Amino acid sequence: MLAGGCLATGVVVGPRLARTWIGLTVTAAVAALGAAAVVLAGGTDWEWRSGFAVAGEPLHARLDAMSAIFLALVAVVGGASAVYSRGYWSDEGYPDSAPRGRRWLSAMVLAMVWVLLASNGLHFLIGWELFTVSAYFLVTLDRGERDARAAGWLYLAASHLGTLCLFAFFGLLAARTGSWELGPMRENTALAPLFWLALAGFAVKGGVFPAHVWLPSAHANAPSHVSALMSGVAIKMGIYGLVRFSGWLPVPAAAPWVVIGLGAVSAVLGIAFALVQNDLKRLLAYCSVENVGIILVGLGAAMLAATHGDGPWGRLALAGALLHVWNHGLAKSLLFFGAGSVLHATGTREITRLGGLWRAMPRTAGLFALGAVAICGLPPLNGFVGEWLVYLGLFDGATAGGRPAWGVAPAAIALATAGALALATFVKASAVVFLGAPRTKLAMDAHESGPWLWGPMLALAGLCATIGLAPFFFWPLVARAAGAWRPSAMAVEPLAPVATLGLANVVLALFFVGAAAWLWRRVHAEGPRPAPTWDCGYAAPTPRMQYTGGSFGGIAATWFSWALQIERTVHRPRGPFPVSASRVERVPESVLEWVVAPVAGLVMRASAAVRRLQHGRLQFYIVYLVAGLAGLGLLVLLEGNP
Amino acid sequence: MTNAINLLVGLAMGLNLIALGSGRLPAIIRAMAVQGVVLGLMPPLMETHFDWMVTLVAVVTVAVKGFVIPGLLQRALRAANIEREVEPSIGFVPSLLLGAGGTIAAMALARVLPLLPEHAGSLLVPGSLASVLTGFVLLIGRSKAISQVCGYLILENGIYLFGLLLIRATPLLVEAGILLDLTVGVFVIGIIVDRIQRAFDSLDTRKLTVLRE
Amino acid sequence: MIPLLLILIPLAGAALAAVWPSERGRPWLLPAVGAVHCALCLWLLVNPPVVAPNAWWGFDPIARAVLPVVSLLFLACAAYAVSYLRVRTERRNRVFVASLLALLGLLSAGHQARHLGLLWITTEAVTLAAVPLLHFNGTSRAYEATWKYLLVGGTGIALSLLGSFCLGYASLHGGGTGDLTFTALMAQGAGLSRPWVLIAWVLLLAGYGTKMGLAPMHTWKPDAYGEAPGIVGALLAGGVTTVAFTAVLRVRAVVDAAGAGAVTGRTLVAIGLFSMLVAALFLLGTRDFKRMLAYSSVEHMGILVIGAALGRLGVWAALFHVWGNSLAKGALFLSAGNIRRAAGGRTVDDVSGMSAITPQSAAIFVTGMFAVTALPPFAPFFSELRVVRVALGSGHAPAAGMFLACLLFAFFGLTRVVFAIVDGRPKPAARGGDKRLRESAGVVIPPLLLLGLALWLGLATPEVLRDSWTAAVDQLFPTP
Amino acid sequence: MIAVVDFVLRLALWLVLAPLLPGLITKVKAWVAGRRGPPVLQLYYDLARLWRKSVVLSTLASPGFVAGPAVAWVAVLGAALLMPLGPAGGALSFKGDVLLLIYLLAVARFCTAWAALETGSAFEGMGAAREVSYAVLAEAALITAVLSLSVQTGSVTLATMLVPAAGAGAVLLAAGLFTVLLAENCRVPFDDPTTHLELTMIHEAMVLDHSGPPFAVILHGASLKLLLFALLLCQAVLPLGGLTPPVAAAVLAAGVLVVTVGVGLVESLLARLAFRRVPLLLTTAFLFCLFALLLAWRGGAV
Repeated sequence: MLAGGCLATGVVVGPRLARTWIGLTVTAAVAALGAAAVVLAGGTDWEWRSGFAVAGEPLHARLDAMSAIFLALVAVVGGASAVYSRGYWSDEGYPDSAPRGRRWLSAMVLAMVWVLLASNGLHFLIGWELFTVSAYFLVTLDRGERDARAAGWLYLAASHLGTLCLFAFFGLLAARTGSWELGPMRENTALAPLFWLALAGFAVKGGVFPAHVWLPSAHANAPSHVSALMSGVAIKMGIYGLVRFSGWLPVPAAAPWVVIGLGAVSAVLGIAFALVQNDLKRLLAYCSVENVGIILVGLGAAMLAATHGDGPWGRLALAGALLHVWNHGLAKSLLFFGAGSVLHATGTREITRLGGLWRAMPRTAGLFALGAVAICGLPPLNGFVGEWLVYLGLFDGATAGGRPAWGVAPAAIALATAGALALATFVKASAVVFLGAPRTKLAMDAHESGPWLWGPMLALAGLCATIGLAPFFFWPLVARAAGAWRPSAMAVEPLAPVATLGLANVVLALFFVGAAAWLWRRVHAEGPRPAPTWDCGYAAPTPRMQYTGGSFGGIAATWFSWALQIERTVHRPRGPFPVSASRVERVPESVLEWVVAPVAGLVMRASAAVRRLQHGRLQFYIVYLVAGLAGLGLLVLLEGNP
Repeated sequence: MTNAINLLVGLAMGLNLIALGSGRLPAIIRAMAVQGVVLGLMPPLMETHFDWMVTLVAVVTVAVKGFVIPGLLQRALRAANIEREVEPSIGFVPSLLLGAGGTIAAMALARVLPLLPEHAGSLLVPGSLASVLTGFVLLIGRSKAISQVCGYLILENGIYLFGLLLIRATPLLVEAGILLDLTVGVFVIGIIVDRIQRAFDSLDTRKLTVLRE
Repeated sequence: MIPLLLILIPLAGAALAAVWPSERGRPWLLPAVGAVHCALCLWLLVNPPVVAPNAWWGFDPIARAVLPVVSLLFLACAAYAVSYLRVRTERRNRVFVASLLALLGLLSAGHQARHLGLLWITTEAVTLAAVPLLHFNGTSRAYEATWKYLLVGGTGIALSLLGSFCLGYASLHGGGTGDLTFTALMAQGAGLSRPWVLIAWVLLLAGYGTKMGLAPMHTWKPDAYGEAPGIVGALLAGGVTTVAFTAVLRVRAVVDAAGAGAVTGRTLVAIGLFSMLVAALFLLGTRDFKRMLAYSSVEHMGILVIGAALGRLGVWAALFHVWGNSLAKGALFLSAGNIRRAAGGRTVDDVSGMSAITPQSAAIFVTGMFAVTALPPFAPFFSELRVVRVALGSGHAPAAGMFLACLLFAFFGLTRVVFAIVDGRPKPAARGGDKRLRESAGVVIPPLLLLGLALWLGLATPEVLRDSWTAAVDQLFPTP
Repeated sequence: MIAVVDFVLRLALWLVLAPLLPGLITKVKAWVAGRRGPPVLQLYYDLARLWRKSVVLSTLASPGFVAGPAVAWVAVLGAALLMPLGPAGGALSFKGDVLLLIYLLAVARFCTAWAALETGSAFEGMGAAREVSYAVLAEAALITAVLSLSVQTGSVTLATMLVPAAGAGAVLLAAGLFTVLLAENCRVPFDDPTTHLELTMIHEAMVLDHSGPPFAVILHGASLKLLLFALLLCQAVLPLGGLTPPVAAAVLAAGVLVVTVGVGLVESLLARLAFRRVPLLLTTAFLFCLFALLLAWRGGAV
């Protein structure tokens, strides 16, 4: 309640009183976090009914372990990006849009909290729409920017498609059950087909692969604190919807297979697209598609298990997926903050124009690297714990045998491939941006960002490390949430020796640091001799000779060329003394450009054809009238005489 | 009594054909005016005993439909000094054929329609249908505003004819209101035609295609 | 007595306006009469009068369910008109004000007419009363629009007259007295001769559909809405169409009573979906933001008709939607008027960045756009959701699917145009500097109030309104 | 107490024995080529010498340039300690440790690639790019192999899952894992550790700029990794279950020796593949493991 209050006032006072607003938002975040923690730790759901009716439906809020997981994430990232925005989108820098930004940020967080709490279909939809629209206004905060507007519109359009699916979903649900109340209704098997509508609606929001078309441009063109919020939290709302309704409704037999398949495809193709991006934020956005895929794999495994004898391994995978929701949310927000600082310092998002930033902005570089390690799922950080749990679930599923094995084993292999690709992607992202020599003047003039920027990053990094090193604190929480998905006798907790893993992680971390320090001391014992990079004999290597991100991802890109459809325009050097040569690569938004655009073209052609009928000739208008009359007459004639 | 009515209706149908066939605007206007007068005469004839209300309605109808509107249109015509309907989108011969065919079809349709015995013999239904059709043909097939107005009037005359079936059933007040509305409506149209003539100084509606899509 | 006052006071006001001497004073008649009318309406809404079953006039449940919103809309437009006419001093406003008041009176009459003939008379009168409003701007475009409005609308209304006669003849032929009061016709019920009833249904639907602006009889709408002042557009979209819609509802009740319910349902769904489809396709490509509103109105007429086709619950939702749509559309038209005046252009090609020039109006425009595209918690969201829910519940799944698809396309079109106009860099053509055109409280508050009403209606629909809609449904479906 | 001793012993074993393998391989190659070749302990000498040397640091390098190799080395060592030594089992054994092992190798890869990119040298970038790219296929193959093992043993714990399948499964797995071993350890035919034409190298190209102690750490880490894979391969295909500890240990040692010699033979008999053929070979390895998995299913739980 307190959180809601603070956020609501934040919407009101946000525009004017920046400091108060941050205070309020952080308070709200802490309050929400507290509520979530209480529910997760205590294990008793928090339920609140009020006689007060909104839109004819009495308010009914429910916070169970499942929604608490997401609520905690909303709280943390919401608070962090609020603080970050203070430095990143300051009133000095953006006098007109900063106040608007504060208002919409509060509104968006508030709406997301509302969605998580609502246990009434009507209220869920209300919150959902408000959250979508406020996100739109956040993306297009910089109204002058054409790209941002285009991206925002694409986002809005795609989301509306999803929303209409949810219209149908909730409409059918209400029509079949006779009330808007939500809750477990697994026994009512007539509702099973509805899951497809929910899947369509929530997949668009979650950025699952074929439906991800809006995601890259929106996340790339939004202000970075918004990107963090959207990529870290907003797409998780789609996940929330899927998890929630796959748990509450009966699912059709084919659904688990579809979900796990979608997950695998998103994981591999998403990261493949990320690998070849040259726009840092776009790369991060595509990486979100991958992580959504990982989460969906976990969910799909859980659904498979639930429909095939309810083996405990499903819960294990689901718990892993839920933990990954947290991990990805934290790490991805951290990375987007880092990208924001880079953008703030250099004014460009193009990887090929950056380089050597670690000198100018060591803090950002370090935190970004940490985020990269976390998002690659490498021990000893949090990303690994989540993926490890998902893997355990999948392996147990495979060893359990039966038909589910045919779903989970390929998924595990897909995850491994995606993991390796992610590693390549983030080596490229962090190394090309922060290491080596500055490639352009922009990168040379970079400067470290202020505490408002690196403060939140530090906090998020701390959380990443905490989850990684002390997973046994968080394991019971996610395990409880996984239990709240569909009540079952099996307890998940004993299935995974998380404590041991945590111990291993701690030891590893200690040894990593120790060894690094030791070697460092050894190297600096007698002063190392500085020298230019020995570039196989080149006297003076220039920054342009460095390996570019494009060529770094080149090898793996060729394996996915069928999906990436990279367009190259090569201008080869000619003659003994070539004057100029160039090689431009463009990575198209395959799905958008090869699938969506043609369909849209068809529709627009139809529209043009119809609009030509309104040509201004009155005579024909009367012809239309007569035609309408005739048509109605015909209809009645056909219907009328039985 | 019915014969008299039928005679008048037949006359009205003939006038339809004239309006369809003639290319000269004054002729169309005249045909429309005469038809208005003819229709105006009908209600009193149908009433068995004298009713001042009906007479009043008839007088008003005759006055407006027979003289005021035609006069207005004539004025617009003079102002625009056009005589003929040039290049109609449906030629005169085709429209004439359409009208004739429509009349025959109306006759046939009137046989099919379930009518009360006392109306079975009367030409009212076919007449009204034929006039409605004529009205549509003029509205669609002519390009001069004036001839379209005439078409609209003939359309309404047709409906008026049908209304006569109910003259005993529906209270006179309603009839009067309807008539009033029609006349006012046509009057307004006349005014707008006049304004258009001033704004575009032409009555060729093919010029009125600025607003599209 | 009061119901008649609803009609007479505005007409008296019109007469007064016609003779009122001062150009500056005359506009104040509008809010005055509007306020009185509104007060009366709301009073009647709260404690409805008893209507004699065979009365020709009367504030019966249907009127009670719809008329108040028209009155509210008129009040807002009237308040807006005062400031608006002060800006447009170059035009004489005698005829304008008089016709506006006459329009209000005739609208009240149309909603209260319980006699087919009277209903037709008032509808035709409304059509005629709107003519001087349409060409208020006096441009050649305005005259062209008026001309098309008159001929298309007139032809349609003529058809509905023919339809009324056919219904009367159906009664005669069925052995009735040919009494055209709806109660009598419904009482005769199955006694009506079926073929004539069906003919009448086709003609009446086509006729009143033309007034509503259902495709393909909608062709007059974009021209009229595009050329008329914002007030007129708002009243046409929120008031005149409503009369036609109630007419369709009343007629449908008769035809259902005659035992042709299935036919009416099918035809209504068909024409409704067709209208939505056509409107959506037009919206996808439209560039003129006032004509855009017209097509959006066509779309919403389609929604109303589909709701009306879906039985008791559907009609209930449709009545709800009448309220939501009228209010939101009103706000849209009024704010669009402000933007249009300040921008000096009408298409996305020569208008942009209006959020810089007319911030409030732009904000209202965007919000209103979201409201009509069913963004919660505005009223249209709930009504449309109800329509979807009813359609899905009553086994019209394909229709519901197409309904949603049309909503999607319409949303694409609307957002594209609206954001193109609001965002971006202002065009030099924009006359933001002109003091006369700068937005004053008088032209901002009314649309804001309308939006507020739409919001309030969505968040907490007052009990009395729900009752009134239920009563209207009971009147339309006497045997549940 | 016992635990500590055990831990220290293992550590010593790994640290000491690992550098033996590269020496053996070079010896085998020399023998095949009919030369005497460098002594088996050459790598030990190299490591000692490198450790004493001072360091040349690129002006562009950040602290990560030194930290990278250290972390990578620790990661590989950690993975090695997870690997059970026949009957002795692993230092730390828990459900899912195999995944930790795989991901520790990934950590090592991350750090080596990172350190390689520190200096902004084109060649090291090239090497890093190849390393991380080919690792994609190698990792897929590895996880499939592990999957097949755990399917047939019904366990996700290294200590219990390293029980070979009978017959074809084991052969397929051996083929697959051996190929992965070659790829992961940058041996011919994927990479040539001896050549000095940078364009043709993966691992060597990545470490061009390293010198002194960090380079020593890198080399030692590489040898650890080789030993690790050799052990994995052996225990995945050699049935040690029934044997008494000493015999098992002996068999295991023999197996590792055989693998090493095999690598040496391959290196001397095969030529390096053109880089665009590498994916093909790795895919074949992946398919081997996949078939092993299918066999495990057919014979196993289903």
